[in-house]
Amino acid sequence: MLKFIVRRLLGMIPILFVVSVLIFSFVRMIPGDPARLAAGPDASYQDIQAVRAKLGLDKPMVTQYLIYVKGLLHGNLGTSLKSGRPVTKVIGSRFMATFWLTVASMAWAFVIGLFIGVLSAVKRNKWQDYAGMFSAVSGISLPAFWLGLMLIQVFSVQLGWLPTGGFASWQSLILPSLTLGSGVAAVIARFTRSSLMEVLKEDYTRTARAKGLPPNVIVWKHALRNALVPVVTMTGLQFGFLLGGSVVVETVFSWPGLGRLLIDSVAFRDYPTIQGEMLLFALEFILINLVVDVLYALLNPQIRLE
Amino acid sequence: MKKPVLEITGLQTHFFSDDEVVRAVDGVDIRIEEGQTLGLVGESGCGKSVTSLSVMGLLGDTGGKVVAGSVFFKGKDLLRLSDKEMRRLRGHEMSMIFQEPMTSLNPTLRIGEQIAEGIRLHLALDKKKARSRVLETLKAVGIPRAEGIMREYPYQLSGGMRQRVMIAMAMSCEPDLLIADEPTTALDVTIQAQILDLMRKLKEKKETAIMFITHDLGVVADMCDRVVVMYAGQVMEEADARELFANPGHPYTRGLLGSLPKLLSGQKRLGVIPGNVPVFKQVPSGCRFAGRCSYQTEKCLREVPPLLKAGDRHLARCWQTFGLAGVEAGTADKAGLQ
Amino acid sequence: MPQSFEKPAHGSGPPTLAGAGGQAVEPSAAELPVARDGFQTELTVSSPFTEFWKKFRKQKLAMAAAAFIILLLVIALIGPSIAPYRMDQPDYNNMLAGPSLQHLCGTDEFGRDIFSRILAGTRISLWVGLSSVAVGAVIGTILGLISGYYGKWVDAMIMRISDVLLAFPGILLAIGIIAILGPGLNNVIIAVAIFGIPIFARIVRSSTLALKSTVYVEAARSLGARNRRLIWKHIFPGTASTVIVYFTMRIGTAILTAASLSFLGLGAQPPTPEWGAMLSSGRDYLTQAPHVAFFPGMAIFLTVLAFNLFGDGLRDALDPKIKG
Amino acid sequence: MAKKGMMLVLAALFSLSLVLSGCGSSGNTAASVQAVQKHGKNITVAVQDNFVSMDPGDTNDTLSFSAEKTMMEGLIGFDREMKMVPVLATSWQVSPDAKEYTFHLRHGVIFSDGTPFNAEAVKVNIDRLSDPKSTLKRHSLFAMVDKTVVVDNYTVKVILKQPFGAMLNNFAHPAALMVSPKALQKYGKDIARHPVGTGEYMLKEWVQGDHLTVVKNPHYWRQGYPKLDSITFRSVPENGSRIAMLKTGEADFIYPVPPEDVQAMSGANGITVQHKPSIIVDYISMNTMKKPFNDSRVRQALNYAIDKNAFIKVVYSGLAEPMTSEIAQNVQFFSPQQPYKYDLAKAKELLKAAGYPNGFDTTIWSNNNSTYIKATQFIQQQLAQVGIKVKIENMESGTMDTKIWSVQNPQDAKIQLYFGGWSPSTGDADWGIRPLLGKDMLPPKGYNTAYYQNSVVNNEIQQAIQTADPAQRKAAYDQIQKAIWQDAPWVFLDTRDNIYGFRNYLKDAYLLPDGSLDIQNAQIVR
Repeated sequence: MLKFIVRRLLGMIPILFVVSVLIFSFVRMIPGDPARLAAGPDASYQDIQAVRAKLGLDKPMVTQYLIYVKGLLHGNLGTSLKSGRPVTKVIGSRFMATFWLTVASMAWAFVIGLFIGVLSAVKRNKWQDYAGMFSAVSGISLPAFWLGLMLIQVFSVQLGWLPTGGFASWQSLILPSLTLGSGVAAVIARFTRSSLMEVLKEDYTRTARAKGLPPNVIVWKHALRNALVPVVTMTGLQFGFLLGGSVVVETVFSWPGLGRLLIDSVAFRDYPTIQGEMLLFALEFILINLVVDVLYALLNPQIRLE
Repeated sequence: MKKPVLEITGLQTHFFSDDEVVRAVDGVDIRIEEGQTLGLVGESGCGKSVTSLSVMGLLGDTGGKVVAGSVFFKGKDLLRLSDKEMRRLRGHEMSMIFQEPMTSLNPTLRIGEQIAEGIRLHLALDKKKARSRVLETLKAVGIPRAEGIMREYPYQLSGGMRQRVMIAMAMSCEPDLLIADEPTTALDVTIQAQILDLMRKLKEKKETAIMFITHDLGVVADMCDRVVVMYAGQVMEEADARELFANPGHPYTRGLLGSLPKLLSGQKRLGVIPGNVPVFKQVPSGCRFAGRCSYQTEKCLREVPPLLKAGDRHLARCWQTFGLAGVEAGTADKAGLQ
Repeated sequence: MPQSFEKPAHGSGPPTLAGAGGQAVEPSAAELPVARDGFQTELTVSSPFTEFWKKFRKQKLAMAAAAFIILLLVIALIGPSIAPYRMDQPDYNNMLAGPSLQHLCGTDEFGRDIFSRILAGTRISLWVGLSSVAVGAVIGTILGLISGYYGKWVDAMIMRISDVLLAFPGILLAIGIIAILGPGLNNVIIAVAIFGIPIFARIVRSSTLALKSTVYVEAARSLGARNRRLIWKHIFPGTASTVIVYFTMRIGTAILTAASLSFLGLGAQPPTPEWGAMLSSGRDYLTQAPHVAFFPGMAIFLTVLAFNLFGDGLRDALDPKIKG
Repeated sequence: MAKKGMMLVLAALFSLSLVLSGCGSSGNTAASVQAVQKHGKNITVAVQDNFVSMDPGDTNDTLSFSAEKTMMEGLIGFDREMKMVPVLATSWQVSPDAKEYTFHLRHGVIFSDGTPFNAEAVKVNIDRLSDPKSTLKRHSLFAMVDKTVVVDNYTVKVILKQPFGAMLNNFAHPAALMVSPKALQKYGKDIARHPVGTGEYMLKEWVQGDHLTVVKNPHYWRQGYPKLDSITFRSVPENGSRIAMLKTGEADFIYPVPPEDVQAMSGANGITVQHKPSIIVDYISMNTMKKPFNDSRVRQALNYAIDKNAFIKVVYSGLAEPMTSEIAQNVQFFSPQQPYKYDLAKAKELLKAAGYPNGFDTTIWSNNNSTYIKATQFIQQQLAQVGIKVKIENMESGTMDTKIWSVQNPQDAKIQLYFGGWSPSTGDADWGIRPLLGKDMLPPKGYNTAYYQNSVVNNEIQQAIQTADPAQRKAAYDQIQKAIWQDAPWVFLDTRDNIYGFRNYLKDAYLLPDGSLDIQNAQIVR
C-alpha cells in the first residue's frame, strides 16, 4: 500500500510538468494584455510599457517559461501581476475558505444524498422513490445563483437567521454550502440509488435475508458497503471539482475562495496566479484520485493496490 | 410415522409482471419429516427454487407472491407470520444454502463476521461466545485453520471452501430444517463429492431435516430418503428414493433417469427429453408434460391427471402410470398413501 | 415466437421425439436464459424495443418527462409562429410589467414579451443542448472506443489528456475558447461540447474494456474479424445504450452550462432570446420585477429536470443489470 | 440531521416559489428586519470589488483609493463637488508659466508611525512618483516633474520640465497621498500591504479577497476626528447580496447600488439611498477614419436617432443625465452645448444627404457586463428605426482590449462602433478630453477609439496645458468642447449617477463624483 502511494506520488511529477507547459501556453493563447489590464483603465501608453517591463512580459515566451520553471523548482509560483504579492500567498489565503466550504458542502451532500439514494432504492417505484429522485434531480437542475439568491432572500433578509455571506463564522457556512451541496447531493443520491438497486439483487443480499437479518441491517451493513464503491468515485470527483472553487456560489455569497480568485485572475490576465491555481487543481485532482483508490481498497478487500 | 417438520399444502406462487401472471408454483404439496432428507428434483424453471423461496419467505422483490396454500413449519403456518416473526425463524430454525457459493457471500465482510452475526442475532450470544461458536461450526464443516479463515474475505477462498462456509453459516444455529438449493451444481466434481459427504455427515449427526433441491438424480440417489419430482409448477411424482429409481411412475421421471449416465451400463447415448419446461400464463387444459411426452394420448391433452397411486408410498401424476410401472391403475387417492 | 403450451406445437398427432425444430435440448440449468431463482418471464426473444418500452412505461416520472420533452420539441418547431409578439419588439411604455393577460409572463426591461421570448428561445436552448452534446458524444465515443480497444500507450495518452481536460476548470476553458474563437452561439456549442468529450471517452472506454473480453467478441476475433469491423459491429453496439443514457442526461447539463456562460456574459449575443441570457439580465431586477428572472429560470429548470428524469428512466430501462 | 437539512432545502424551494409567484405585485415584501440601532462606533462598508493595493502611487482603481483615503492624506483634496480644498498644504502658488508649484505645509502633523510630516517627507513622496525609473502605475501623473526642492521645513517647491496647466489636479489626485518616508524605507515594495499615512484611520488587518479593517488613529491632527472607532470594508460582488446586507444591518454603507434597485430600496426601513451625478460619461465612439462614419452627417444622424432619455430610463432606470458636453458637469472647465434632440426625421434626412437613405450594417463592440449588454441592445433597437442594422459583440474586457489596442496601424482598425465609459480621475478637462480625442492618442497609444483628428482641437489642447491661468484654460476648453460637439465623433449619451445606500444613523459618508468614497469624516448620530 505504502509502495503504491509513493509510486503514485512520484508519477505525479511528469503530469504536473505537462500541465504546467499546457497551462503556460494556454493562458497566453487567450487574447488580452496583462500589462494594459494591470496598468488600469486610464493608464497612459508609457505607464503600460513600464508595467510590461516591470512584469517581465516584454521577454520572449521561452525565457518567460524558463524563469517560471526555475521558480517552480524553488517552490516559487511567481508574483501576481495584479496585486504584486507572491502567488503562493495569494492562493494560500483563498484556499482555506474554499476548503471549508467544500468540506461543509460535501459533508451534508453526502449524508443527504446517501439517505435519499438509499430510500429511493429500497422503496423503488413507490412515492418515496419518486419524491426522492424528483428532489435530487431538482438539485442539479436549479441554476445555482438563483437558489443562492433565494436562500439569502428567505433566510437572511426575511427571517434574519443567517448572515448573507462572507467567511466569518460557522453560520456563514450554512447557506453557501447548502447551495453548493445541493447539486452534489443530487449526484450522490442518483448514484447511490442505482448502485444499491444492483447490489440488492445480488446473491449475498439474499443470503443476508436468509440469515434472518432485519432489513435495515441488510441495507446499511451488507448492501450499502458494496454499493458505495462507485459512489465513492463520484464523490471524489465532485470533491475535486468543488475544491476548484465555485465562481457562482462564491460570488453570490461573497466568499473569498479560489473560484472568484480564478475568475478575477482570468479577467486580469494574471498569468502567474492562473498558472498557480491550475497547478493546484491538477495536484488536488491527482491526490483525490489517489485517496479514492485507497478508499476502494478499504471498502472492497478484493481490490488490492498494485 | 414421524412428525412432519414441514408440510406444504396446495402452495401457489404466482409472478406478476405488467399484465401477465405466471404460475410458477401451482398447487404443490410437500411433506418433510424430522430427520428426513427430501430431494426436490426437476429441470430449471420447474418451480423448485420458487417453492423453497416461498417457504423461506424470500420471494422479496422478485415479483412473486404466494396466492394460496399453507406452509406449516413445526405447527406454525409460515404464510400467516409477520415479517418479524419470519425473521426470527430464518437462519435460526430453518436455513438455506444457495447454488452460487461464489456470489452468495458478501465480498466486503470477513467470514467470521458473516457467520457470527446470525449467531449473535438468534442465540443472543455475546461477541466472545459467538466467536467460539463460529470456530466450532467452521471446524465442524471441515475447514482447516478456522481461526485464520475467520479473518479472511470471501475472495481469498476457493469455491468449495466458500460453500463450506455457507453450510457452516446455515448450520450455525442448529436449524430444524435446512433447504439446500443446488448446493453442489456450481462446483467441480471432486469438490461436489466432498460437500455431499459433509452434508451427509452433518445430517446424520444433527438429525436435521433437509430439503435438497437438485436437477441431478445421481445426487438424489446418494443423499435422499424421499424424492419429489416437479415439472412446470406441479408435483409430477413422489416416492421413496429406492422406489423411484426402481419404478419411475411418470414418463418425465423416466426421461430424467434416462439422461443420467450409468457406469458400466454400456449405454451409447444419454437419453434426452425434447423441448423445454413450458411457462404457463393460463391454466392449461391437459397434462402439463403432454407436449414433450412420447406417450401422449388425447386424454392427456384434455384432462389434467391427478396424483395417482403408483406403488407403495408412491404417487405419480399420469393417466398411464400403470403402463409404465406395470402397477395396477391407481385408484387410491393421495390420502390413502399417508 | 412464444412457445406456449395451450397450443401444443405438434397438435394431437402421434408423439414424436423431436421438440421445436427437432433440436434436442438438454435438461440442464447451465446455459438456459433463465433467472437463477427459477423464474422465467419470457422464453421468447421479443424485440429490444418492446422490451425497453415495457420497462420504460412503468416509470411515471420518466414518462411525464418524455411527454414534456416532446412538447418542447413541438414548441421548438413552431414556437415563433404561435408567439403572441415578436421576440425583439420593444415597448418602452410597458417595461418590466408583471404577468397579465396581454403578457402571460410579463415584459422585460425593454418591454418585450417574455412569453414570446421563451417560446423563441426553446429552439435555441434545445439546439445548444442537443448539438453540443452530440459533438461531445461523437468525439468522446470514438476516443473511448480507441482507448479501450487498443489499450497500451494509446489508452494511456487519451486518458491522460481527458484527465487534464477534466481537471481544467470549465470556466477557464470556456473563456479561453470563446476568447479565441470569438463570441456567439456556435462557439458556445463548441465550448460546451469540449466539456463533454472526456466524460463520454471515460464511459465508453470502460464499457469497451468490459466488452472486449466477452465471449462473442473473442469469438469474432478468433474468426479473424478486422479491428475496425470488430469495434463497429461488435463493441460499439454494446456501448450504445450507455451512450444514449448519458447523452440524454448531459443535455440538461449542457443547457445549464450554456446558461451559465450567458450568465458570465460569454454566451449568445443579444437580442438572441437564449434562456440563460434572459435569466442573467433578469438578475438585475430580482427585487423590482422578479418575473423577469423567474420565467426563464423556470424554463431552464423544467427543461433540465425533464432531460435528467428522462435520462434516469432510460438508464433504468436499458441497463440490463437493473431488472424490473 | 439529514432530514432536517432536506427540510431546509424544501422550505427554501417552497418559499422561493412563494416569493416569485408574487411577481406582478411590487415583489418587494418590506424587510421584516427592524431598523437596527447601532451600538458601538464600528461600521461596515460593503463594496463590489477586492482591494488591489494600498500604495497610492501604484493604485489604479477607485476602490483602493477609497480605502487609502481613510489612512492617508494629500497636499490637496477634493470636496463634494470635486473642488480643490487644502489638506496637508495650507496654501499654494503657481508660476504664470505653469512650471513652478510652491506649497506651504501644515504644521504639527505626524504620520501614524510617529514620523513628522514636513517638506522632506513631501520631497520623498514626489521624488518616488517622478523618478524616471519608477514603475509605479501612477508615474505618468508626475513624469513631467523635473525636481522637487525643499525651501524650508514647511515649504516645498515642485519644478516641471515643461508647462502643465492641469498639474494642481494631479496633486489633488489620490495617487499623491502622502506616505510615511520611514514606512517607505522600512517596507520597500511591501508598502502596498503596510500603508502608513497621516489620515484619520490606520490599517488593522487586510484579509485578501474578504475584508480590510481600519481603526482610529489616536494621533490625528484635526480636533474631534475621527468620529468612529473602526471601518471594515467588505468585498461583496453580488448586487443582491450587498443590498441584503444593508437591509439586515450587516453593512452600514453600500456602494454601488444598481439603479434598478433604487426604487424598491428607498421605501425600506431605516435606509437612505442617494444618487448624485458622477463624472463618468457613456458614449459611442465612431471610427471617423472609415466609411460610413468618416462623414460628420452620418455621425450627427446617429446622435439624433437615439433617444437619450429613453436610454437613461431603460439602462439606468432614469438615474443619469443626458450629456451636454463630452465631459461631465463636475469636471473642471465644463461648458454645456446644445443637445442633439431625439429626431428621427432629421436623422433620416442626414443619412440620405450622406448617401445612406436605407441605412447600413455595422457592428458595435462593448464590454460584456449586464449594463453594457443592455445598453448595446437599446442602441441596436434605436438605430434599427433609421435602417442601421447593428450587430452586437459584447466581449470580455481582456479580449476587447486586444481587438482595439493590438492594432498598430490605424488603417487596419476593425473597430466601427464602440460603446464605453470614461472617468477622468484627476477631475480636470485635460484628462477628460485629450486621451480620448487627442491626435497622439490613437490606439495603441491612447484611448481615441474614434480615430478622431481635428487640428483645431489639437491646438487648443496644447494651449490649455501651457498655462495655469484658469481664464485662459477655460477659453481653450470652451472652444474644444464646441468643436467636438459639432463634429460628433461620438454619440453623446449620458453622465451616470453615483448611487449609494446607507443606514440612516450614518452621517457624512458619501461618494465623490469620481466614484471614490469619502467616509473618513463619517459619524453615527443617534
